[in-house]
Amino acid sequence: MILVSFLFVPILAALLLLLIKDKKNAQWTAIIFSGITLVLACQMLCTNMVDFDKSWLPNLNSRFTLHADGLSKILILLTAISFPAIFIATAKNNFKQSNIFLSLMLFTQAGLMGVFMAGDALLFYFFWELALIPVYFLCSIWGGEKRIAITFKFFIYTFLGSLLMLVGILFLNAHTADHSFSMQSFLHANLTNGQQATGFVLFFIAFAIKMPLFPFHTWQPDTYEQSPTAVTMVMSAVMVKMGLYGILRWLLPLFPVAFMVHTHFMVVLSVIGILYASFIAIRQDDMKRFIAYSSIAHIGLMNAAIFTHTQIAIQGALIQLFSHGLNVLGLWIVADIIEQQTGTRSLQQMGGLAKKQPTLAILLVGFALANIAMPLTNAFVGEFLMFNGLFLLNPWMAAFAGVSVVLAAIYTLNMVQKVAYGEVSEKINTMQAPYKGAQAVLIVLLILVFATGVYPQPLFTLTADTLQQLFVK
Amino acid sequence: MGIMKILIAFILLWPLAGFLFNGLGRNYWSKKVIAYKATGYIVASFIASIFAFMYVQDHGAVTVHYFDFINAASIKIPFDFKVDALSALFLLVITGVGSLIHLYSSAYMKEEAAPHYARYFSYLNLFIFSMLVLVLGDNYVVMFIGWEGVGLCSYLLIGYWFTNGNYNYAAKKAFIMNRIGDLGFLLAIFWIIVKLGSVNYSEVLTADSLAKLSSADITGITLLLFVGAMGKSAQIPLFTWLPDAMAGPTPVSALIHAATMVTAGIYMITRSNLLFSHSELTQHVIAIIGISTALLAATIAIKQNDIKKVLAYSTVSQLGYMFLGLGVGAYSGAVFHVITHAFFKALLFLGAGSVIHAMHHEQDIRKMGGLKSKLPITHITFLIGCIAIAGVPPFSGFFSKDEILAAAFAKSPIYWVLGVIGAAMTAFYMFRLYTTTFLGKFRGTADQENHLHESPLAMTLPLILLAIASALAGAIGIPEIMGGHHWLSHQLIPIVGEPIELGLSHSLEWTLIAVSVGIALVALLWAIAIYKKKTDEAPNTVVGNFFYHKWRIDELYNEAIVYPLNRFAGFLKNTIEKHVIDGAVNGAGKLIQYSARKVRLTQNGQVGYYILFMVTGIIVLFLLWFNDVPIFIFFNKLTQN
Amino acid sequence: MNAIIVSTLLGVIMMFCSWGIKSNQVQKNIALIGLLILIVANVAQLNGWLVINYDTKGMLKFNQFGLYTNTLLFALTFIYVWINGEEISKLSNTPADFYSLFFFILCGVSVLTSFDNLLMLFIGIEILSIPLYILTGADKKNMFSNEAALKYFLMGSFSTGILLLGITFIYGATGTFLMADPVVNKVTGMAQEQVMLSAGLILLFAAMNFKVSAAPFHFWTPDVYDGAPTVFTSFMATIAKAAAFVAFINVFGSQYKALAYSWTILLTFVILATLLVGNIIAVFQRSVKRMLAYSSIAQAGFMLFALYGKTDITNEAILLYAVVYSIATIGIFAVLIKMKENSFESFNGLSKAHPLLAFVTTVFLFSLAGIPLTGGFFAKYYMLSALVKAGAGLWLVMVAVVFAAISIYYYFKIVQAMYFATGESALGALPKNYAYKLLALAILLLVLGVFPNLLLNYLYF
Amino acid sequence: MSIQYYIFFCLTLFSIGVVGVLTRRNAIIVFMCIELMLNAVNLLLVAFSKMYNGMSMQNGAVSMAGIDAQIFVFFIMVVAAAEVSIGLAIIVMMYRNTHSIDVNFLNRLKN
Amino acid sequence: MNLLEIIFYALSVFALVCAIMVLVSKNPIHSVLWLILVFFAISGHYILLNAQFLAIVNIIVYAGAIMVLFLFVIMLMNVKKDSEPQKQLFVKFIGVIAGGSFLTLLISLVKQSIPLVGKTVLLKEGSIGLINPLGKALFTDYVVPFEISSVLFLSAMVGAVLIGKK
Repeated sequence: MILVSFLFVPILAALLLLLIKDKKNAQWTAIIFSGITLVLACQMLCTNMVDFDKSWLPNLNSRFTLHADGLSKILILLTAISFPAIFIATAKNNFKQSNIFLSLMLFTQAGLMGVFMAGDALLFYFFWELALIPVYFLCSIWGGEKRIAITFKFFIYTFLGSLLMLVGILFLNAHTADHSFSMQSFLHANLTNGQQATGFVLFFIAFAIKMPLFPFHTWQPDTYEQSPTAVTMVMSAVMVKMGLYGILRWLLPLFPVAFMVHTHFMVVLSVIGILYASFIAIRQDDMKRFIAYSSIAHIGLMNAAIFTHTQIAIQGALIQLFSHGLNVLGLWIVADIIEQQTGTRSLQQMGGLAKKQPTLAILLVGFALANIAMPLTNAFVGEFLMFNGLFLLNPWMAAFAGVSVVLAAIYTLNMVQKVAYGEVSEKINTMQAPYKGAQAVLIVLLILVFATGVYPQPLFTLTADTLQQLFVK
Repeated sequence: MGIMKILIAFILLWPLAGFLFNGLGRNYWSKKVIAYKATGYIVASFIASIFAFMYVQDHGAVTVHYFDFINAASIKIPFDFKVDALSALFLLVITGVGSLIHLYSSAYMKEEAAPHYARYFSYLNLFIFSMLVLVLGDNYVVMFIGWEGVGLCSYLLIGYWFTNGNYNYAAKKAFIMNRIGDLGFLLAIFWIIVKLGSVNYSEVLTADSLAKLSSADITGITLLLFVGAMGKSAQIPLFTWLPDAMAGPTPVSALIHAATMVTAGIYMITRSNLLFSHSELTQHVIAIIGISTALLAATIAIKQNDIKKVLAYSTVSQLGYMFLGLGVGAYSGAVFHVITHAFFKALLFLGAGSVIHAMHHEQDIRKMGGLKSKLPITHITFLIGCIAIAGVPPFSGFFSKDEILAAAFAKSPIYWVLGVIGAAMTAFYMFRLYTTTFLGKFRGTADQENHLHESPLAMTLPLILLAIASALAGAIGIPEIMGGHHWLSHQLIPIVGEPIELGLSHSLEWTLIAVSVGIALVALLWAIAIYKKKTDEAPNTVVGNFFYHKWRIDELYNEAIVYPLNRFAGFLKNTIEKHVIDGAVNGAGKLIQYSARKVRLTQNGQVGYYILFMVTGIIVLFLLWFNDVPIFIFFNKLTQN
Repeated sequence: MNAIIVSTLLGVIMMFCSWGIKSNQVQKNIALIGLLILIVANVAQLNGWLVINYDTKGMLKFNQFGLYTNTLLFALTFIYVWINGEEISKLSNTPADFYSLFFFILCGVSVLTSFDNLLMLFIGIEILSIPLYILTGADKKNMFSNEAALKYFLMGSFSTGILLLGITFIYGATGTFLMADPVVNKVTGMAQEQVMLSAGLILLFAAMNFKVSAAPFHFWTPDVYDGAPTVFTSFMATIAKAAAFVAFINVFGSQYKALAYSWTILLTFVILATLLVGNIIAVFQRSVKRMLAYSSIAQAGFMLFALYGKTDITNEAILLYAVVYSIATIGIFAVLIKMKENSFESFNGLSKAHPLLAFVTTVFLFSLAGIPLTGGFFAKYYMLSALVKAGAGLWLVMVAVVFAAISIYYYFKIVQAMYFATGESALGALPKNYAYKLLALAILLLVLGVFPNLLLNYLYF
Repeated sequence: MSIQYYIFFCLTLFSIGVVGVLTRRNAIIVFMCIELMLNAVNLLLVAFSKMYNGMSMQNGAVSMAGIDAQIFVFFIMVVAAAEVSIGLAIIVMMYRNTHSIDVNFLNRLKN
Repeated sequence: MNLLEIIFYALSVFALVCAIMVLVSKNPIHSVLWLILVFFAISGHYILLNAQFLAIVNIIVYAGAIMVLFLFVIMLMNVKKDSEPQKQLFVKFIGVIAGGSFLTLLISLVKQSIPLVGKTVLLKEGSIGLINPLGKALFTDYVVPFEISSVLFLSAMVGAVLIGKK
């Protein structure tokens, strides 16, 4: 039942928000309801009975099944943390019709929650799209100058991917014994190797576009650049995890043979993607695009780790899903504060933040350290395990991917240098102290970053059951 | 056990507490409070370290377990700390020298505003914490945590004056070069995990695990570890960051870039000596790179005019020596040199700091001169440091350097010859520095001359203490032929084993000592003779120019690595990303638009054509239905799967 | 049977209404009541009650599917008239004539859903077509309407010729027009023995493709939909088309096996051509009305999947698709009618001028594009599922979804205009409650988007 | 008389109709050509009817086989008549507006 | 070759020639007249097939009513022979090619059809084409379509009124 509330509470709030015209009230409503979700998510961590099953489409043999294991829980937690954080941090941003904005955001949250819980393929597809559509409107209405064309490209691109996944679901459905969509019967579908390969490709494209994996990534920097930052935060902190979640939840268990066949190819592709994105990040001048490419590199590493199919690497990826979300969220909030106050995203025009707003600069450096996976930040734990798994698969692969560790240092420190250090630039000079709420959120996030970096054991415990399921067979 | 758990926690947490208090309270506390706190915490840590050292003397090595850092998916990495003879020694050096430098800094940094003053000390405290984690860790991952931590602190401190773009650049360069090394270290850790399933010293550094590793494994692991050490300890080819790191405040250079952090590589290799001893190849590589670095840096140091640059290259050179020692198997000699070097190099840097302080941030030695009388304490202590580093007996540098040279000779006389040349150059450039700075006439501006003053007690006291240490530290390692019993190497037996029998006769050893000391003395006197009268102007010989420009290695790196990579990144960004990948996506859209424009022409508005198309359509349907039409076979194949 | 009789009677009544009753509103209400009666009559037959129990001698056969389809199509007509009544009145002084034509068309629909003889197919198609020719040309002063009517008429007659030639060939091969007596069984054996029958079926196939506007027989569609008065375009694109599809399935659902293997190839060719032409040309359009015409071709391509092979979900698929597509199309045309012009620009800024209307339009477009949470998703889903279950190659399904993705492009151009573009919308005056009527339709689509079972369960009661 | 000759003849007639539709621009003549096509079909149907009638007569008794095709022809004529009335009405209407009955004149609706 | 066959060929050739003349006549009125001749030829065929009812209906309905309607319309519009602009030669050529290939295709199919080999058409005999059996069939078995086709007429009537009135 608690799982249903993750859908129910955001949707209720979203509908309620349509009626609340006043900006302040709307914001409070959004914050309170997303706060309730967060509380529920914390409660969920302590409970074990977390399945929900109801009849939905008897003609199609599709059921309304929700299920949460460690993998789901950790992502639900991430989603639950992200939304209140985003609402608080961006509360001072000016949006026309902010109630509609928040309402759409909450719909997105419901969709994301659904994706992470769905135990039925058709339901999964439903939520997958539910998470996408509000984002389309959010970006197109409240985004930057070129928002319409860019968002449209993003929408069609991802929609095409998910349609192919739908074909894959149909294909699997046709091969199950009882023609149902449940995870269980999908798992028991007897597929030949060729069929596995077909299904694998169909699912994978959807996930790869969502992640996004090189070379399917070109929608991402543009979209991140053009979207309102609150939406970008959702996209890069939570939405990109949908792809990785999909791989762990569906691709890996359903097509084990095809998965193993593609291991090396995918790892090589991911590693190329990591290096490629890192190199481009070095040359980015736009703060948002910078974070986008850095994110592509990190996601690529997670993908590579998952495809090594080693326990160590997948364990690393499991907790990195969470860690990366927090880190990138922090970076976005800092970027947003700077952009809102100075009106620029160009790194060239920044500088001297450390002098003008030292607290913000410290926070920025904190998240930048997490971005380059300094030890004792949460990212180190995940990346350490992932690289270790890569090394287990192939030492050379780990070495090549490891170059990204150096490249990450280069591009992140470049960014930090341009933003925080040097003489105070004209733009930065206009900056006021950041809004207290945003600052508080950043501090909480930073504490989380270091807390889970020093003592990540709870995250391991949380995801242990998923890991076991993946490797028990 | 129980008491050690608390003690080690004390050692570690005091600096961390200092970091947090100073960092968070930087806007609230006065400079005095900040300085007292920061220094006090390190002194407290030093005292605790002394207790720990004594405990180890009595009870041997101790390992304490706090909690598991990573315990998942078949690997287990605990937060374990270990105090044994090696780490205890390092503890003392770090906290001891660290305390002095904190004290020194409290005066040196006085001009800074309170928040920045606090920031400085919090960084410094964090550095001590990281360094302690590095040496105390009982496994490679914890060492790596400290390893990266000190890199970070180094970055922060080099870029302490963050409004200066060049300083930031230097800081970034330091961090990135360290990262390259760290990558090697990381890969080595993975290799160890993959082969041995553990990273704990107690399980990796045993005879059992050696049996599990093939010789290729050992060579690979040790080479990768050495790559890590290269980055941290500024060896060829990753040494260029260290001279640039002089952008930081001088006490930082003394603490981090001379006494402690840069010796982490030596610590790590000494710690893993069991593995290194089993790879002949690695040992040779280390020795060759070590001696090359020593000579290269020495040649550069001869031509530098910036007081800190000279000391920096000298540090690189001395680190090279230490690696030579490691390469030839003289682990205890290397550690010995680390300790003595920590004292005299810290002393030299602090002395330089004192000079700079007096000279109002003038660092060019050509504009100094004749400071002997104006800065008496600084002068004396600096001279002691110079003598110590030049290897003149009975100062500490002589003993440690000699031990390395003896071992080098035993391995190969060529190493020894090169080592002696290096030692001579060291003596030469150090006394060039000393002479130009302190002797002769004052060459600075009148304004500077009027303000020349001896530094306050907080700065001179550390100088004096370090000078005493530099002079006397040799006592812990007096070799047996001189009647000592080499306390240090006995201390280190649990770590590096019994000292290797060099197999050199006493007379030969004495000869070697005599030759090396003799050459060093000649070089020393020669330097004084030359530079007493004149200063080095811009070099005019080709070789001199070459040395003056640091072998143009920075330029080489820029041309060969940085620019091409930058160009490559630009190529990826502007060409591949924009035109190839995004071009393909947009091209698909354009293709649809284009075909829309073409296909719509079939709809030309004339009934006759429409019906014509329909008739054609029917004919096509019939043709498709005929079995022998090729298109049929095509569709046939498509639909079959 | 009930439906045929009642609809004819109602048609005649409406004919005379135009003399007796002058008020447009009353005429519309009579038509609505008539439609309710028609629905009731039809449901009565579903429950086994007949006005006249007459042996049709193998001409008509009433089954669950056909009758249920009737009910749905009548209901759609009801919705159509309910929403568009005012607009119909604008086209003539005597709108009752149009209503009577609608009833005659519904008679044709009833025939097409239940024919069991090729003669009835022919008559049914003609009853459906002839009123449509007239409706197309209803705007007499409008040159476009004239042109559309003439084009439709000439091409329709030509296709009738093809249809008849096909039927003749089938008769020549089998000696019967009966459907109940499967013609397939009469001719067995070698492929060469089936030549005559196959030729007939191919010709019949071509003619039916014409009626459902599948490529390469689609050419009339854009011009006619564009030229006809918008209200009638809405009717043609929905109810008439759905009926034609049901007829198509009735013919080929059971007979296609004579073509055996090559059937799939012909169908694949037509589907691919239809999807290509519909989707690709729609991308180019500047006029919403014309875009919708092409989109209707594209949707026909999807509906053709139902013909791929008769499986248990084919019926569900075609019904759901027809209903959902029709609702969405009626809705979007109803919005379009109220625009002063047909261009995409006229939708600019509609979200500000009339948020509710913009919202319902979005729902209709989403449904047409097949986006989840709207009925259109399940419609497309069922079709793809039918295709997979019929054993079609997965590549065809993939091509279909690629085209579905392309269709997003042109549908979303309207969404973009409404929500993101700035400018004044060219929205004309709206009658009272108009937007709420459309909202009801939108809610219907949303409900079907989550619980398509509500519609489909009745197929099996 | 072999059925094939009838088929050939009727198909030829039908095709002449098709060619007429394709080549003429006068709407009325196009329409007439469509009528020609229908007539060809009619004749073919009657021929088939007589073929089946003949086939069943061979087996003996007087048979009504094939009568359905003749009925069909009857219906075709009926429908054709209805169609002609509508068609001519449309053509006249169009002529009233444009004073032309050229089908190619009508190409405002395109693309 | 017996008489019936000679009549068949004669009528066929006559019909084809007239049909072609429909196409090639420049003057629409001439086309109508040629078409009437085609209908007569076809009626001749019906008589040959002993389908008397259809033959008469064909003459009355087609040649009589429908064609007269055509004539009226043409005269009403006063369409002169040069009022129809000629299509380009190329278009004509394409049209002929398309029609020709359509014909060739169907004929080749018919030739392949094995069941048709040896089947003959009953000429001059058989009673099914007479009014009596046809009438019986029409009002017994075919009464449903007969009634339903009335709807067609009703709609055509309404339509003609709708379109025809000003």
